[in-house]
Amino acid sequence: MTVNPSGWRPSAPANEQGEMQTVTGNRALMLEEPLIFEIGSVNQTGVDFAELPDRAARLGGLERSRSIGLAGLSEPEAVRHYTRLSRQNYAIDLGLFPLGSCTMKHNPRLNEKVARLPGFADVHPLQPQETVQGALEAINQLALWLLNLTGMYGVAMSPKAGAHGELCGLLCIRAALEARGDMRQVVLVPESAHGTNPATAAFAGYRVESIPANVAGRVDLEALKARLGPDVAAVMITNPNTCGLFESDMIAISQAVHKVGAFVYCDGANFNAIVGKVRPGDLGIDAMHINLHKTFSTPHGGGGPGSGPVVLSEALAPYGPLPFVAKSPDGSFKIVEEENAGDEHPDAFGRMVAFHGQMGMFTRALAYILSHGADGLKQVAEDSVLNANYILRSLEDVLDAPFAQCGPCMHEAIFSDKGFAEGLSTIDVAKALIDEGFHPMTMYFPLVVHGAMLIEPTETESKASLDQFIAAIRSVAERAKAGDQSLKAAPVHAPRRRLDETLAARKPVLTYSDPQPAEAAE
Amino acid sequence: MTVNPSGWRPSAPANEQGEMQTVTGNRALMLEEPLIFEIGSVNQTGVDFAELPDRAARLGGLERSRSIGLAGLSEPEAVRHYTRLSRQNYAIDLGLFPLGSCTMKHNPRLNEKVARLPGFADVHPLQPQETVQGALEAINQLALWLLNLTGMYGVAMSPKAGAHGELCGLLCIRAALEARGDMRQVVLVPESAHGTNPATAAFAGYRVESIPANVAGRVDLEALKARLGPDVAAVMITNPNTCGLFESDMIAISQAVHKVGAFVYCDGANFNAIVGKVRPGDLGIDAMHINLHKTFSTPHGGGGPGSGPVVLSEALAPYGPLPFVAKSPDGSFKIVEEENAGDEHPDAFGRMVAFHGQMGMFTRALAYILSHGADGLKQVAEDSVLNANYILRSLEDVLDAPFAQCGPCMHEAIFSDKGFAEGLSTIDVAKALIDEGFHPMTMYFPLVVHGAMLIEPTETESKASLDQFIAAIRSVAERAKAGDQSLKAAPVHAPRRRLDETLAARKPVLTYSDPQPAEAAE
Amino acid sequence: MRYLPLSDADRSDMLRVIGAPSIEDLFRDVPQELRLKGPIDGLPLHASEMAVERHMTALSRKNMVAGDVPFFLGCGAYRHHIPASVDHVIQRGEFLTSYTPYQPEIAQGTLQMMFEFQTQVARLFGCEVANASMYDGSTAMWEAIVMGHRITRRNKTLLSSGIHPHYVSVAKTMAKFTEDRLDIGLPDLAATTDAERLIASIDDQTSAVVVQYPDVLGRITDLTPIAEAAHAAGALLIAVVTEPVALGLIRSPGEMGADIVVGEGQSLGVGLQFGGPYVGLFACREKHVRQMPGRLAGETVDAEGKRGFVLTLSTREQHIRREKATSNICTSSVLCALAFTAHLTLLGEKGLRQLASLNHARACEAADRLATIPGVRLVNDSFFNEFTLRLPVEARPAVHAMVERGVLGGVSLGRLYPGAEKLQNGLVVAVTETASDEDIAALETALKELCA
Amino acid sequence: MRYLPLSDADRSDMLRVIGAPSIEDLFRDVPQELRLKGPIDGLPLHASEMAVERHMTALSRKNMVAGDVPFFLGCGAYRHHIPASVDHVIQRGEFLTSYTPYQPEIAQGTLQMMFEFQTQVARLFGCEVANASMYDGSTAMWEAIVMGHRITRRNKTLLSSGIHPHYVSVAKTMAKFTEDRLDIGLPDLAATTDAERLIASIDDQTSAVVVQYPDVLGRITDLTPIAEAAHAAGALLIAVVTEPVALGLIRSPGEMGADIVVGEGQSLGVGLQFGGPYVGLFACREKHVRQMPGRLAGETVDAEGKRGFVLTLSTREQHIRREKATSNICTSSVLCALAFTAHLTLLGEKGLRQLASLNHARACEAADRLATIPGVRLVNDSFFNEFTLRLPVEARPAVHAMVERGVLGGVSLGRLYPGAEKLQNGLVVAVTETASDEDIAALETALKELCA
Ligand SMILES: Cc1ncc(COP(=O)(O)O)c(C=O)c1O
Ligand SMILES: Cc1ncc(COP(=O)(O)O)c(C=O)c1O
Repeated sequence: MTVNPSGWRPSAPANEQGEMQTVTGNRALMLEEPLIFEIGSVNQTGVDFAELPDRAARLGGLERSRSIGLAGLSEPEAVRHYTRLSRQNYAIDLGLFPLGSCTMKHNPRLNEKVARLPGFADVHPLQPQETVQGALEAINQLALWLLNLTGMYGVAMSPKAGAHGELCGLLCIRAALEARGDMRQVVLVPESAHGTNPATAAFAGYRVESIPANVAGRVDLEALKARLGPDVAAVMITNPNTCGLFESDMIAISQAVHKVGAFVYCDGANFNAIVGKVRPGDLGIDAMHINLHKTFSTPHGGGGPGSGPVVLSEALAPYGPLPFVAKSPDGSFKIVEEENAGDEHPDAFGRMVAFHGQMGMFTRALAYILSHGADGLKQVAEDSVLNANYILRSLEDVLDAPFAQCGPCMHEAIFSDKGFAEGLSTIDVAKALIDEGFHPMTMYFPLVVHGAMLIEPTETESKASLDQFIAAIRSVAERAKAGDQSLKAAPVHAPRRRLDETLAARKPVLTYSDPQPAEAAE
Repeated sequence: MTVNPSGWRPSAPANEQGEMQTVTGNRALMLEEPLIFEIGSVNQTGVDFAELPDRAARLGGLERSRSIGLAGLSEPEAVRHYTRLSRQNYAIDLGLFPLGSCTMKHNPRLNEKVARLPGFADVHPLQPQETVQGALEAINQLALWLLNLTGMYGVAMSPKAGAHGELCGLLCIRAALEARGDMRQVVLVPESAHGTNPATAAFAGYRVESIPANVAGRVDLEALKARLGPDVAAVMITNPNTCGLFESDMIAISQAVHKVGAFVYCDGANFNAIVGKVRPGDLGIDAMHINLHKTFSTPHGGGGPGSGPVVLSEALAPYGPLPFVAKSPDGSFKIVEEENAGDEHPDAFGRMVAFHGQMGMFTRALAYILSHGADGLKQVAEDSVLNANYILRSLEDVLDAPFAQCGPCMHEAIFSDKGFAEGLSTIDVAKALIDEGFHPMTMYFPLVVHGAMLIEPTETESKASLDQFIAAIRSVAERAKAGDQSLKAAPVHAPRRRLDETLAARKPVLTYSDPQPAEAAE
Repeated sequence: MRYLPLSDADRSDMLRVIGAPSIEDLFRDVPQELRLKGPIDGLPLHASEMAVERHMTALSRKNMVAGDVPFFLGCGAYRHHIPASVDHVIQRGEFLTSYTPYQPEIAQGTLQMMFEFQTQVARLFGCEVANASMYDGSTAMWEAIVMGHRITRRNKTLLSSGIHPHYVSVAKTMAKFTEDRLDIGLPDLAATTDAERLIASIDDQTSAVVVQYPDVLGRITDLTPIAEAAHAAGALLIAVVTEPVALGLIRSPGEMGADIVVGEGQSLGVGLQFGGPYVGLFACREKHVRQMPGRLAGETVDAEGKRGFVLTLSTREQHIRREKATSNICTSSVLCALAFTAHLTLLGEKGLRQLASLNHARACEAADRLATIPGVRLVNDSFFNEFTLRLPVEARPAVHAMVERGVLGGVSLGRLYPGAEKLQNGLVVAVTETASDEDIAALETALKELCA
Repeated sequence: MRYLPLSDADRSDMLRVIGAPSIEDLFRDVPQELRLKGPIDGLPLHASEMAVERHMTALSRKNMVAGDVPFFLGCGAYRHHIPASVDHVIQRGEFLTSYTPYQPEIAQGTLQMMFEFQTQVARLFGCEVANASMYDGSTAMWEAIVMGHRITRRNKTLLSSGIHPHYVSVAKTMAKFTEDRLDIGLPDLAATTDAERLIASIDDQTSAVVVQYPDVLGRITDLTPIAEAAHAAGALLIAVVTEPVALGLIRSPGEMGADIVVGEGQSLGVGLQFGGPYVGLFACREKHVRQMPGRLAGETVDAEGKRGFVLTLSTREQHIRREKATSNICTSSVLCALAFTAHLTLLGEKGLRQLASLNHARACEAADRLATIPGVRLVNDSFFNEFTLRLPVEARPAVHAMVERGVLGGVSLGRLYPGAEKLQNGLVVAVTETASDEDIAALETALKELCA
């Protein structure tokens, strides 16, 4: 008999809190669930197949001999397994998910439905182009709308996520520079940048140097100017930046960068705040990725899939990668890829991915844009900024808000842990919020604010929801300031208490090991 | 500001248990949710409409003037509202649901998918018949298979649930009797029968008399025979009966009933136990409803929709209701209803429902039958009986099993509260099971067993799942026998503690009342 | 078998615990000679999911899909756009695979939703209370009639000729057995309904007058005079609503004095589904609630004083009262009620009004255009989203001829009232927000050709 | 706007709390002259759900649906039947709308699922560890190559000519910038692969040899000799699997000595989706885990000692290590990994073997029948569910001509290798369990006509 080490115990120990324990380890609707390897078996299956006629295999003599060790479950067990697991997750569908920088907004169910239309979901990427005109038209329409929204010149649709888009942008820049024989080696990245920015620059073969922020939480223009020179290939700006502030010197920054022959890459993760309000193309930006899974609400799915189209300035567009969709004079759509790039797009830097990018995300984003329209997208930006400022102003008396004096924030509000009592930190506030029924905010990012708490409510939260969140965070913040050490025990109501991350990293257990025969016999 | 009286309180009282309270009333993933009337408003909407051209209304002068009072929610709020509510429910997808008589088995997701195919879901019931041949063929195919599985002569597909099927069966009987000028007035129903049996008999205009059970939990054949006479229209038997036992005298019962010119109605709610093992038609039954939402696994959905086709013997089939589907000589399918019944089915007792019955359940049941096939359905019966006997034998030493000595049970096992300590009853065991992560068994039904606990595991439970359930129930039963009064506090981990049903019935609050202006202003 | 978790090894282990030699032995109470030896005849063997899906898809493709063609059918089932989130909600396993909420501690989701549904239905119908759903509109109407008998202790019921003929047929069927007296007639192809006849027929034997609103031909009549006449004679007014969306625009039956209002909830959230499952709506006055059929969710508190909901007033119901219950209904249509309430919550009052206005506007547009076809006459003076045309030809063959032109052009009265000579040229046309301008034009063209 | 909960009244209340005169004022940091005054040009205004659904449906209907026709495309994307419960699981809001599980106390669902996925991938590939997903197979291959560089501190990589040309193209693109040296060739239309050439080319500069298994023409080669040769030279063997279902029947690359095994997981659970989103699989030896890219879930305990899972070894990742990270990947493809793991859990080892056998049997059947067409030659000696035919005519026009006959008959090598003369007559045909006998017959007929 396989026993779930995580839950089911045949006796009922009382826990520290003296809470009523159960023999199953379950707490009513909060159910413990073992691993598939503990409940399934290699002989169990949840899929039926028709009987097979016997015939000789032509497998080059490489038939498998050993068992793989893949546990199967019948369908009832499988549905229950994943349903139970799902119930151990927080999600937007459950409540406010104020993860700054991540833009966790409502995911319309219509978009899930359209992405599953057989005409999109059941189409092969290598089907002859005359059989996929609707798919190509959809990509083309989304591409054009992204261009309109950003005021840019070209767009590469294939990148698979934001970081992949960053890579695409930097490779365009590199290709443009190389085309003029200019082998620059440095990319400047603000201290406050998201980790993907420096990582991408390194991945693209650049040396990364940091540029400091000023007291107003923006890029220090003078410091930047001082560092700019002929070795700098690009500056990676995030705008609105990761402190939730608009880079008010953006035009000056772009001009300075262009002046030294470098390019401005903009991390567009925060496009949500300004979509429909201002066009990045008007800010002097040369390349910017758009996280369709943020601004255009394709679901995060626990960590992807995302989609990171990159809009490009006129200077960079010729270098954009293959493949892309183009409209032919006869109104039909075609794929420009290796074979016809020579005529149509000779300077492409290459290909980033097999096939055409995240079609399933394109259809969702397209439905999202159609649903909102130009007026709705503008409202998205306005409401997201309004919600963030409401939070900023409703909390600035209980939490330190380092940039609150500099004016309004954009779509997210940032606070520090200043004023918390000895021994208590941002993480304790965050974990206490879990008990209150909220996902914590982004913690300890960006690095430029001590014990940062970055709160992005998004525009899809109601005022009632914000008010409840504010009440909860005020209560927890007061406790943190008063030195209530019980915060360190939080969360107490979640499926798990705080987890030992050190143990996990010190002795990594990354896959399940079958019990040794001796154990199994117990 | 509207405050949720059920949950969110701006202060955090400690509860009796001294459990850590939150300001929101939430407990991490267990979230409190107000009523739509408390969070929504008549001006909020989650649906967009195109602008309307102005035009004069032709509403007969009956335009609405007053507000209706329907609160609306935006889509994000609505999705969250229902998601949160759903999380306060137990369900088969979460775990074992051992409700005896209710047959809570796994609901295959394939069946949900096929029921939603546009060719079934988006078809109007009054479409010309040449445009709904697939729908008619599906109904016909299901009807034929139900006939094969039951060995009966005809089937009425339109009844909307089990109780409606009972009504259909009794009306057939009544029509058959009236056709021979025989106005009998009594229907005999065993004590152990489900409440719908007597209620239906009364609804159909009959006087109900009860027949007793014998010590082996079956109908007392001699008592039945003694009561039978020319005033008896029908006997309603449940087989397997509500004690989970096969009526071993079934043939004798049928013969006795037929001998006095009465009919045998069989409540087929428990068909799950014998499907593919024995055909009700071979047991002398004249009419039997089949709960597609039990044996054929269409989902219960929190209390329907169900579907209750009724199979009929040769004697009753001519009286079955309209409409039904028939196959024409040319292979096409047609609806027999009022207009053509004269030729095809002149003795129909009438119509039970608008349109054709529960199409959405037919498609699911058809997919279920196709998936299992003749071999799988037999296995269904066998595994359901095996699982029930496993439970019976694994618990009979800790719980009183009144009929355990008489041999195996069928698909459900029954226990009594005999041996529980003073002050503790079946309900306390049931509520403690909630804390253990299980739905309680059927309680206090059937009435013939004191403090009855009727456990139907169904065939879609794994042995591991049964073992965990057995361990939990053993632990709880031991506590009940030992007089552990803390059981009376159970459940403690569920979204709610025990609810005051007396209060609810004494001062019924059946709809939400908007707060009076004075309250609202608070 | 993908749905059956037991392995053969499990089965032997379990038999050992049970102490039975074989599974067959567990069936020993079933007469040996009747037990089937192998898989039952006449059914295929088990099939893979792929095979089943293909079979069902092939069947489904033999039907003409409403959404694929210009579509104008109504008469008790209406095609509206259902927001995608509604289907998402009803597919939550915790709703889909749960049982009737007899264990309220772990069924608050269903119970609260029922309570919200009851409140919405009561408000929409202009009544004080509503139950948590019936099977459908037609059975709800019959239950209302017998509830009327219980209240008035009379058993004669007057049915308006504007009631959907299937509903009438159900009532007639049941009345045969319960010996209720029903008074029924055929509708006329005219703008005026039989309100006056009904009022004139009320007497001191009358338990209730039953009127559909809007009626099966789409006509809208003021119920106030009927209610007054009924009440004056100690009778009840029962109103039947088959298109609840109409109530976004027109007065509710409750406001006009109806004592019991029943209806079909299909048009919100549920979809066409070839006729079922649908959801019956049932509302009445608070003073009559103990005579009401069906489940009721009520508010209460738990042991800690927190608000919660339970099934209540169960002493009306079969599982408590058995043969003395107000109805035999048990399983009703809760998941469809969830779809209904979720759709209505998404709409809210604002959305419902907009939806209703849009329907009315589309219907007015279509009526005006179709009425210009030579020989075609609009029967209705008043209508919501459905009206009746008198064609210059028999409507039933015209409907079939329209199918050949790829148009589902309405319901012929010949289909609904076979044999009723005077109605054979009647065509009932429903026009909802889903009908585009092109759809209306296609109908116009088809009808023009057929009436030429 | 249905997705925006704030009312105008809310907006004014909130502005009052904020102390700002208008929403516009909150945008004061954005240069005034660049702020758009009204709704942006070039986009329509907001639309109802019904309108959007219609627009998208109309677009989707312009595509030929794989499931509607005889379908034989593969080459890196395979059409398998996906159990309905897989889609149900990935639509659970708690999976669909959750974020990367940085807060493990309320993300155990995703974390445990990742841990199970990692275990399945590792076992399937015959490796010790696997990560929690990459974007797709093509990017995973490049990440494996650069991981190889980090491990071996060499930067020359030999690519087999049997690798999917898109994958090669991605590697070539990236190598231009990283100055990695890649050695690449074109495949031959022959039964034997370039294994010998690869072995001969390994030298002490070689970081890794990369081989696809089965390869793009469907051929299956024993990797053992390549692994041995690579290891002897201090190089790694990287295997690429684009059809993981094959591993239900053939030996895993890990068993044959591959050090890193990457793959495309699309064929389990994910579906075709016109190329994305898919899910990259990535497995390797435990000793190399700290060089691995991507997220990893690991086991640990909570404060009460209960088992739980967390994201671990994050010091490899960009959010901790920034420019020193092993990769820049952040968002990967977790929901697709969920679909993959759910499908594989439903299959289990037994089901996977059966599925693989069925695929192989279907492919053998098709290969035998197609090879009898005059002029058509089967290139492969060995294959799993995909093989290459040499046609007597150019394959690319033949594919288009088959479309006119309603058959999606395979991928022409002309499409994949434009300009490569020697490959123009090659047609790659994939045959999965979804291909019926009638489908195969339709392909046979079409090809016969075109080759006549
Ligand atoms: C500011 C910022 N930049 C870049 C990224 C990376 O985007 P992705 O996760 O889609 O690769 C993120 C995502 O978290 C981000 O917040
Ligand atoms: C034995 C028995 N008979 C009849 C019924 C009534 O069936 P339904 O609820 O479908 O009306 C039930 C359902 O609970 C039952 O268990």
